[in-house]
Amino acid sequence: MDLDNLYQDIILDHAKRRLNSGLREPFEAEVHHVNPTCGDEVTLRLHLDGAGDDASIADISYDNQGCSISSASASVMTELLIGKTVAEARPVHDAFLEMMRGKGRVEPDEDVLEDGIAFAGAAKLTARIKCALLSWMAYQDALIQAQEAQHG
Amino acid sequence: MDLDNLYQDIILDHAKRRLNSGLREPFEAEVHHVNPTCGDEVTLRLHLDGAGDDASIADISYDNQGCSISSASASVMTELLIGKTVAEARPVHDAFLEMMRGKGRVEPDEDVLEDGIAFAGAAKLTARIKCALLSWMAYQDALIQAQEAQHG
Amino acid sequence: MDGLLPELEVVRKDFPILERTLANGRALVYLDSANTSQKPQCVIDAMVDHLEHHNANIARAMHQLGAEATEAFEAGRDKVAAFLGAPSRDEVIFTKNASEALNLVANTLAWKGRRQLGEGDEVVITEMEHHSNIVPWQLLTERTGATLRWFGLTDGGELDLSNVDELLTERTKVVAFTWVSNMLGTINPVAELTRRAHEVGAIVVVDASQAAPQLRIDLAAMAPEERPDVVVFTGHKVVGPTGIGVLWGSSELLGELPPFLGGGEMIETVTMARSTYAPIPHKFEAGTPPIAEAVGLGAAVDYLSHLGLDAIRDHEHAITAYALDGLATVPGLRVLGPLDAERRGGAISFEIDGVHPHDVAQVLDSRGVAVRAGHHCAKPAHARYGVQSSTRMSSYLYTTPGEIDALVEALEYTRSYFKLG
Amino acid sequence: MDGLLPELEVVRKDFPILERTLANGRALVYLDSANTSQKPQCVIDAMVDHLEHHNANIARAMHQLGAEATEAFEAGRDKVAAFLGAPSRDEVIFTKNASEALNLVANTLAWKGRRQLGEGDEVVITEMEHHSNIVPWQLLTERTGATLRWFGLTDGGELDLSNVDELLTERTKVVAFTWVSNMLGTINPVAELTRRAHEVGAIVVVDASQAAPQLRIDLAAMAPEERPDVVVFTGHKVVGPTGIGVLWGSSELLGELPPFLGGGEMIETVTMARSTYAPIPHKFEAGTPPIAEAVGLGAAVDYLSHLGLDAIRDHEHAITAYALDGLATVPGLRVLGPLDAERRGGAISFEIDGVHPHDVAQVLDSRGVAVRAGHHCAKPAHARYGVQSSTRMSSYLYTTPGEIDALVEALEYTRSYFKLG
Ligand SMILES: Cc1ncc(COP(=O)(O)O)c(C=O)c1O
Ligand SMILES: Cc1ncc(COP(=O)(O)O)c(C=O)c1O
Repeated sequence: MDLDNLYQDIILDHAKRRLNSGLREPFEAEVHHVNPTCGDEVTLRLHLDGAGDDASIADISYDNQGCSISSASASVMTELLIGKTVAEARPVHDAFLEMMRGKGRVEPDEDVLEDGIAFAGAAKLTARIKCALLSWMAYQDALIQAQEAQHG
Repeated sequence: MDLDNLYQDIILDHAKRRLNSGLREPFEAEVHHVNPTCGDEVTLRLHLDGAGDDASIADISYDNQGCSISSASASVMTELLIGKTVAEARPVHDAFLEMMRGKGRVEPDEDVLEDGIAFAGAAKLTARIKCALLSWMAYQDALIQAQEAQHG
Repeated sequence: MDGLLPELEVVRKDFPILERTLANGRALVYLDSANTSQKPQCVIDAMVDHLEHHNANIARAMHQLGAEATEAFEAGRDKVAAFLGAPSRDEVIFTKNASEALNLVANTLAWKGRRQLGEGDEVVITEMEHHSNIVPWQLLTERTGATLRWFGLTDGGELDLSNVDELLTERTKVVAFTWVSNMLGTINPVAELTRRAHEVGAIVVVDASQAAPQLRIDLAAMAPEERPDVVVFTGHKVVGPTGIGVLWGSSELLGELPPFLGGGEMIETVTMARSTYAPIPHKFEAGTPPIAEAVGLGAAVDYLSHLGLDAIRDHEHAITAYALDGLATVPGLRVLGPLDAERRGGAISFEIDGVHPHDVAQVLDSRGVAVRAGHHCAKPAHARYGVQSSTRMSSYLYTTPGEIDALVEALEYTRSYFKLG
Repeated sequence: MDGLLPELEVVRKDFPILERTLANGRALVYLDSANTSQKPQCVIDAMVDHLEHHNANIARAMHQLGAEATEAFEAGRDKVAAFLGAPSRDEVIFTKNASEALNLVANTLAWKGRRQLGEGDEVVITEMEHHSNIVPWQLLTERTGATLRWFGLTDGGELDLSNVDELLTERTKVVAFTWVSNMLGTINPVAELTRRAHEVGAIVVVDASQAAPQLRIDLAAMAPEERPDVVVFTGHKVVGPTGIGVLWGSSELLGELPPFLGGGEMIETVTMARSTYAPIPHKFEAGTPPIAEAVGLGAAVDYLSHLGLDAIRDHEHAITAYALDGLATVPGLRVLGPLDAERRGGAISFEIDGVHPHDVAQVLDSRGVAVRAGHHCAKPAHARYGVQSSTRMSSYLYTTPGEIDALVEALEYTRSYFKLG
């Protein structure tokens, strides 16, 4: 594959800027995810405002060690999701997963994914899919834990 | 290989007659050997007269379940070894093992092995070598045990 | 003859070894498929193509060859999952053979975890098991202080279920049995036995080594209470390569079992002091897996699906019925196991009065007919019927009625060679 | 360049995959041989010939194909025994990979027997082990109450033996370490460490997965006190197939260990209540072994012996020295491990300031250069040097200086692609 198709400017830019990185308070859930293949890691905190589907994602903060794809993906994700309600975030999350697991055959919807469509190139590379998904899986896990904590 | 080369008359004859079969008293050692591949078994008793290399092999009695090769081999062995001293039996035993493990490439010495040379055909068949060796290995084991018992 | 695979002669052309001639120019009559099956060209070619063009280690390799190898390996898993109708492809674990798959379960049940066995617990097996489904449970029960019990067999070669209520109790933690016997040919009532075992809370481990080659398995279609928790089979009996076996296990059970082998690929993270483990299937696949073998096995199950498991079953059934008829004409021959082709698989073990199985097999071999002689790794089942060993013919999808005729004729020759009757 | 294999271009022709072109018409530059080696045509052909003409199950089959398959499989064992200079061919056990071989030892040490571990006992490993030589010992010590200890590493990438007297005591029951590190390339002092461990009565387990491909091993020639008790390696790294590994163990130790996997072929006799076990090697080879794989592995070690292990070592050495020189020219590149080619194997891990190893590997791949990025199943060694992951190039007997040039050039390109310096 063409390198520039993978390392699109959006990705290189996000990888450098790492929007919303650093761990912040307050948070309801903190999770730690590892990519077993390469050892890349992310610690992610989620702060919700409210409960249930209407809760708003007040903050997602993170600290990661990873390649440009995984760093950029965390950056893009936080930019996309912070400020949305849990319900509003869901279709974005689903669309990202669908694109990444589609082996390059899923045409991403820019209206939903915005900068996230830059990862369409990574979706074609088996070995990089996990990089791009790492922080998204961490968010999903954190969401479940935060909501469980609220119910408990 | 030619069947008649394997199933020589000597073998079919010994397999039918099973010389010296049946378990007898007295004995100094009794061993039980199994061919793990097919489940064939032999129980063998050894009775020595005297001690050390000069001891004479007064009796070898056995009870076996096995194919014609393994039955004939027990019969031939007992016929060859009974009455010899332990020292006299050794070269016969060695020659038989050498022939069987020689993959058909060892020319057996009829003066030493007598009827035992009939197993030269079986030595060419990987799967039948263990059949022919079963009672000979049992004798060897019994000899060690009998001599240990004498020393103890 | 009804029921044979359509175009059998064309199918046989897929198997290069069937053209072999043996000593004295004899054609090969291969009737030892329950021992191992022959391989079609497409399986061999898939492995060669992998080794010549795509070989790399998997998962961890980031380069193009690595991606190709990983995709080929995981496609093997997808194909096996489809072959079994597995509820989830992640429930398919590659082992080295069926024996390792059974040991994986038995070994991990000894270690700390929700399912750990101990004194007072019972494991129930049957008298018709292959040694690979006996010895692991002996080791487990000896090592944990649990007790091993077993179903006996009827004179007709079936499981004796008359004492099922006495055998399956709240102490029963595992029930392990074969779907199809490799010695008697018996097909066991998997659904019924699984339901009974589940009623007492036991996990059910089914050895499908002889079933997978010839019965259609559809796990997802089974009622959950009748679906075993573990089903294993082995690559080399389903026209696949050696060096690979399959353990399917429910996510629930596999999630509860502690790790078996530790090492590369089964971890999440490792420090010197402690490690955490990857989710299934990787948790149970330590080290470099059988990559080329998974490619070959994928091609193998595709080949079987392409012929159709129902068509294969019909073929086996027709050949088995024909063989039972043929064997019945040989004087002094006694079949061990069910005599009704409907109720059995394609392995037929028998005795002939006055000739030891080794000698039978030897004479058959001189005529090019390859069968197995011995205890077929089922000593207890032989002991049950008072025999030390037997001769076994076993057919497969490439077997012809003419090969059965050759067997029967060679058996007659055996009798005359040893001057019987 | 001195030391290269004579006729390198002819040798390369033996490996069909080296003619592969990748995306964008790039030639393959395969520098991931420590991960898995490529296969020469003779290995592939040996397996194909076996599958097309001699396939049968072994040991138990009495027919001609069975005899051929058994002889071919056991010839594989003879060849491996010769390759290792094993004192006895029966001491060679076939496993599925190196990981299983290590687990075999660790798992059986947990069970009743003369060697069983318990509280107060210690197992000593090192910080440079592959996960496959760490996790099995963690599982063993966790499960038996024994304690896991380890040698640290020096800043230069070698074993820190300064506290050897403190680490190896009469409590030490097992010392397990790698001969050659797959991450740092370090060659460890096997003879010395083995002698020290034997002095305190410990058994010594050596992971030769990276040594077997490139160092001549002659077990029989070692002084008994310096000869490890167990040496393992894996087929796919010595130009052999996947699905097979080797455990060599002294008869004495193997005789003392209880069985690992139970099942067909490892038994002497089986009743429902109990079983007795076959002598080695069969005791540790339950079920149908990797038959075609043993044939392939036999052809592989013959191929290596034919080229000559000393010649291969010289080649690796020359290429490694050339690579270390080349890498030193890349700004911001830091090699992890010894910098002296004499004292290391052919795997070279490195970091480049400002680019993550994944991104390095990706850009290299776009130029056809296949390397590995990640922790290479050696997380603790990475942690020791304060890095999360690294990029690793690894050469083998077919590697050319031109391929090293291609690597260095591609690294320069990587730096420019990511706009460094
Ligand atoms: C040093 C070392 N030990 C053990 C292994 C494990 O080998 P395998 O994955 O074939 O079990 C490897 C290779 O991955 C290795 O490099
Ligand atoms: C019923 C049954 N179970 C288990 C096995 C063991 O399979 P493998 O030897 O491939 O482990 C076999 C075949 O030998 C079998 O027939």
